Amino acid sequence: MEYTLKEMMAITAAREIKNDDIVFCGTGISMLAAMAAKNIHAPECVIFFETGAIDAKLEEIPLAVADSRVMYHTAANGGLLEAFATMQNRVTGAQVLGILGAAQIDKFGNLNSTVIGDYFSPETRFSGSGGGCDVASFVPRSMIFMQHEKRKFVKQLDYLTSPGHLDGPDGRRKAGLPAGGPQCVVTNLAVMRFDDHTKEMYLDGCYPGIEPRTVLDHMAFVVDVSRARPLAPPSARELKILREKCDPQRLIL
Amino acid sequence: MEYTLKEMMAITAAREIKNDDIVFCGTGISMLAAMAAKNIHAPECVIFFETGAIDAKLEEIPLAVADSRVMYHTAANGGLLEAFATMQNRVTGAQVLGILGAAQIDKFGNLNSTVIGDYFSPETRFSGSGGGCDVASFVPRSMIFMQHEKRKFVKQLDYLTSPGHLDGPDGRRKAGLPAGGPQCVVTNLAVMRFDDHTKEMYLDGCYPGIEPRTVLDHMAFVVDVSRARPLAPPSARELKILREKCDPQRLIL
Amino acid sequence: MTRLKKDKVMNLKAAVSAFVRDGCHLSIGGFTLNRNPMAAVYEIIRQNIKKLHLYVHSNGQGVDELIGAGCVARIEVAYGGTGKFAATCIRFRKAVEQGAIQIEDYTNYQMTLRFLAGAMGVPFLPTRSSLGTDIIAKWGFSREIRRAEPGLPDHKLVVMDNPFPGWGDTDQVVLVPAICPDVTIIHVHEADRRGNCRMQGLTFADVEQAKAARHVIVTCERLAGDDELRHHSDQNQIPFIHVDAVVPVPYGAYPTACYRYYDYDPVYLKDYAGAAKNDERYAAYLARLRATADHQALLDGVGPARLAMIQADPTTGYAVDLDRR
Amino acid sequence: MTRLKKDKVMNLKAAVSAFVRDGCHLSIGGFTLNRNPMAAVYEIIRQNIKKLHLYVHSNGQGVDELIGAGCVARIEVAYGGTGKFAATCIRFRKAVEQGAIQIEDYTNYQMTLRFLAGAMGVPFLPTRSSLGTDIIAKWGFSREIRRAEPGLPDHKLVVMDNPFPGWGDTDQVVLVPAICPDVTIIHVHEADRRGNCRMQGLTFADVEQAKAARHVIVTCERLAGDDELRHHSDQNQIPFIHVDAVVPVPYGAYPTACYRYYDYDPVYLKDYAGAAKNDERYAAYLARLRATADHQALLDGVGPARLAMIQADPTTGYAVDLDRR
Repeated sequence: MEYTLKEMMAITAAREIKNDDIVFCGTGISMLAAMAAKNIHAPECVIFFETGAIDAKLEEIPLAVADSRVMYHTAANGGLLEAFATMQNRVTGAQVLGILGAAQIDKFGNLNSTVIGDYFSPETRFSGSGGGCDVASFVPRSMIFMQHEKRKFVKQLDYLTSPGHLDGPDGRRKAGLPAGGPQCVVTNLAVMRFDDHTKEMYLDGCYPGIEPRTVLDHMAFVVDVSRARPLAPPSARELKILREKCDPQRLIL
Repeated sequence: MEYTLKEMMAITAAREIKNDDIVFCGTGISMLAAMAAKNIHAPECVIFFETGAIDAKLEEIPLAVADSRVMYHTAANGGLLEAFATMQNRVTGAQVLGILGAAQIDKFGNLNSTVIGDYFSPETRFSGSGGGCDVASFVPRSMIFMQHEKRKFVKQLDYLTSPGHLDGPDGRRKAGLPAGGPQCVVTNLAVMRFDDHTKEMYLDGCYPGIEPRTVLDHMAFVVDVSRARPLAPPSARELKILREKCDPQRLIL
Repeated sequence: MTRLKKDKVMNLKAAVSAFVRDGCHLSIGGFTLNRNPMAAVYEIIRQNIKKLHLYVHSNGQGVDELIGAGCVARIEVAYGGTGKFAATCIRFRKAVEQGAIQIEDYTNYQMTLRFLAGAMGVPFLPTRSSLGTDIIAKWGFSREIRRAEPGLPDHKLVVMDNPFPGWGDTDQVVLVPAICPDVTIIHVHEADRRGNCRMQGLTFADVEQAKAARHVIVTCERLAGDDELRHHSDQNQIPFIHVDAVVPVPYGAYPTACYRYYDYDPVYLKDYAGAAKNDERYAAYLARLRATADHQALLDGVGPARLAMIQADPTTGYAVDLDRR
Repeated sequence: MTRLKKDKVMNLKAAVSAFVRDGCHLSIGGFTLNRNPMAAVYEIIRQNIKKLHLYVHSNGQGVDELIGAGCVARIEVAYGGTGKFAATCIRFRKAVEQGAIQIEDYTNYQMTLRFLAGAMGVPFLPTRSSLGTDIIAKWGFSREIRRAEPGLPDHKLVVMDNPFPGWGDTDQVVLVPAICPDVTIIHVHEADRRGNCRMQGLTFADVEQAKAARHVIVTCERLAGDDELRHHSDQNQIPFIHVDAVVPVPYGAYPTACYRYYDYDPVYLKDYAGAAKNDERYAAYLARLRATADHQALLDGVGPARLAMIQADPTTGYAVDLDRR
């Protein structure tokens, strides 16, 4: 069955989401991945937004985390304080899977969403952390969406906005952060994970038709590709649900 | 016109309340004083409770600050966090007049509502601070209700629950507390105030028929009585409003 | 994890025995004579759970009954009183004077901030309350006890210079340590099977107490339909992700009040205060209480006339002209 | 004091000119494309108020327009974006890249905590967010600027060892300094003359932003009757004691959304993003905006058909099937 790259990304990410996850979502494809998981295999998982909306009935795709569409038929409508406290909280936070994106990523999964160039006279200014750094700081597991490009998978971030594993296996502990950190990076080519011991990124799986060499060609640093396996394409059922239930207006797909 | 001592106390205290005061209230006579002020001369003043109720329509006297009667027809129903933040807040806190009571008071207006005797094996245990210490810490002005007895006006508190002027003019600043402190003590005999310079208690006014000597006889420490003036009894209008509008069931009076 | 499951309804006996163990760190919601989770308190007494470490701010009636029944070893508390019915809670007072329980004193705001810190997942929060007082100077739990017990922070309170000099016009602050109870029990107006909660009137510190805890038991006046609370969900204060057990118990706060449902029962509270003053009468009270099979049996003993008397007026939310002398 | 007075209704022109001065420290409510106080933002632009020091978390559209119109000298911010319409706000981005404004970066939670600290009257609050990152390492406002200005705290953030060793499973925390804006402007659904406010749907950080400020202007969709909000007052998030001015402005959040009243206007937001990319077109946009007498005139220009298109569906609270491509 035919599918687009965006559909492959959304389904690949959705497969990471489990029935007992509380999923912290941003806009765009991350929201779509969470909606897909909920409709496909994880009916009890909960989607929640930093704006304070928990478990909305998402009948239409929200175009921002403050979209009124996240406020309808929720478990509760709070505010930012409640949302972030839920993640910093030891009990509820332990269940949260954060989904993040960024302009740059390094081999330890640290993210830059602030500037390209010098912070004090930037070449390019981005939106800034928003809740990204908060989520990356608090939750035990996160999933990162990236476009696989050399200028995005960099040796040295221009600005470290959101903490991944920082400088390696002991980085988060030394900095005073809770244990955990990013568990995978879902790109337009592949899925990367982090080695249990070194906390360095490695290639875990390639999309159908993508070779490990192609992945490496799109990165400014080298990663271990020895563990790479081919990833399954979206099934007909997955695609049907994604297209018909999650984004029938095709606002994101 | 005939009146009881409780009525005299309630009216005397009510006269301290101004139209632009936000009045922090406990139960009992303090609530009655605030209700009287609101009905007699300060219609815009606001009564609020540590439980989070602001400006309730008090159609019946509440018997506790958590009584459902404080929840009716309020400006907002919050919780303890909001109530105490309102007092610690620089802008709203500046407008708050706190009304407090205690088991013991010293010459600087510090209060004990915790124990008589040693803290670690008390002769008598009281309820404890509740919100008393919070209010006394935060707000610039407070009014204290006391029974005038030797064992209550003491040289040395058994336990300092709520800060008055601490050890004198510079006490609050040294401890890190906001400026202010108690402005008066309303008793069953008199009204005491605190000297601008020494922050020590002095006798400001006696109830009709009470001599300064009588007041001194009811205290374990000596205060300046040179400034004492006779206090006016409740007027007919004050009494009528107090009896008919504030406590028609005579639950407190 | 079970916190996302769709049906958490349990009966009270099962919920209490599943989560409330001897020696556990417990907090209960409500304030003095309002919305204490009394049905759960009575069930704890029936199950004779012992050595509780109790965290409360001003939860008068519930605290006094738990202490009176001998369930409590330690208490961290701001206020032990039940308004006009007991300016100081009577069994609480006796227990402290007799050294039967250990006590640590905080203020109401400090206890609330401590629950909030737990809910927020931070080790402490700052305030200016209690600077210069014995709340800071005197520790009910000694340094030795605190060091020996991993369940207690090393300090009661910490006074600190403002690290942002002059900012907020403040030179010093008091840091209050977080509380994360093993279990919090609150009584709410409505809850659904999954655990979404809606309270009416003041929420006191119930939300913070619940969110701070490892486990949360919610008793509710009424079990709402699965979709019901999703409408106007702005009015839900606690989403289901914080809740372990939902227990429908009509009159679950009785003899304390539940705004818009019923008032406190002045007769019960006065009789209780009377019994509490006398050890023999109190033993009889406890024996009668323990003889009830459950909360419904207790209510049956009270009788429909008394319950009718405290029905809330639909406009004001309390029992208008109730005889409260 | 005027905050207890019973009638605080003013018109928008008067409220803005009374409280928002050149160089003042301002915060605005809302989030990206929802419930920004746009009528007030446009009035600030019409009055050509300059050199604002802006405190926001993620208030996309309002921030971009204030910056685009040259009203802002400095901004403390977590996120400058408007969802799908501008992943990074366009005039914000240009201004930062050109050094036209000074910027200090925080996170969304940190900004929210900073407002909460102001609302609570404490100089700081703790969190674990941003440990090990450049949010802590890099200061947009230098030590020199901070020391020279009494309106800024001496530190951007302070990292501190946990004074309760091991408590809360935490070794270190970040302290974020309080914000007390001179003025906060929020847009709410209903307010009464005295200033009681009721919002529907998410409240974002509006409550904390309002309570932290010295002065608060509330614009509202609808002026409620004097007694109306006193019923079910559980639903009022801000009591009148925090409010200085109440300004009824229907569509006061337009072109951003107001849950249950109207949706965001995708046409306006797309046109805006188009204009913002081009200096000449943006100058024309601003000239047209400044030529409007008030918000009603701006709405008249938009026309009733577009407003009809974004009317909220009474069940869902947004415009179902709105063309948002």
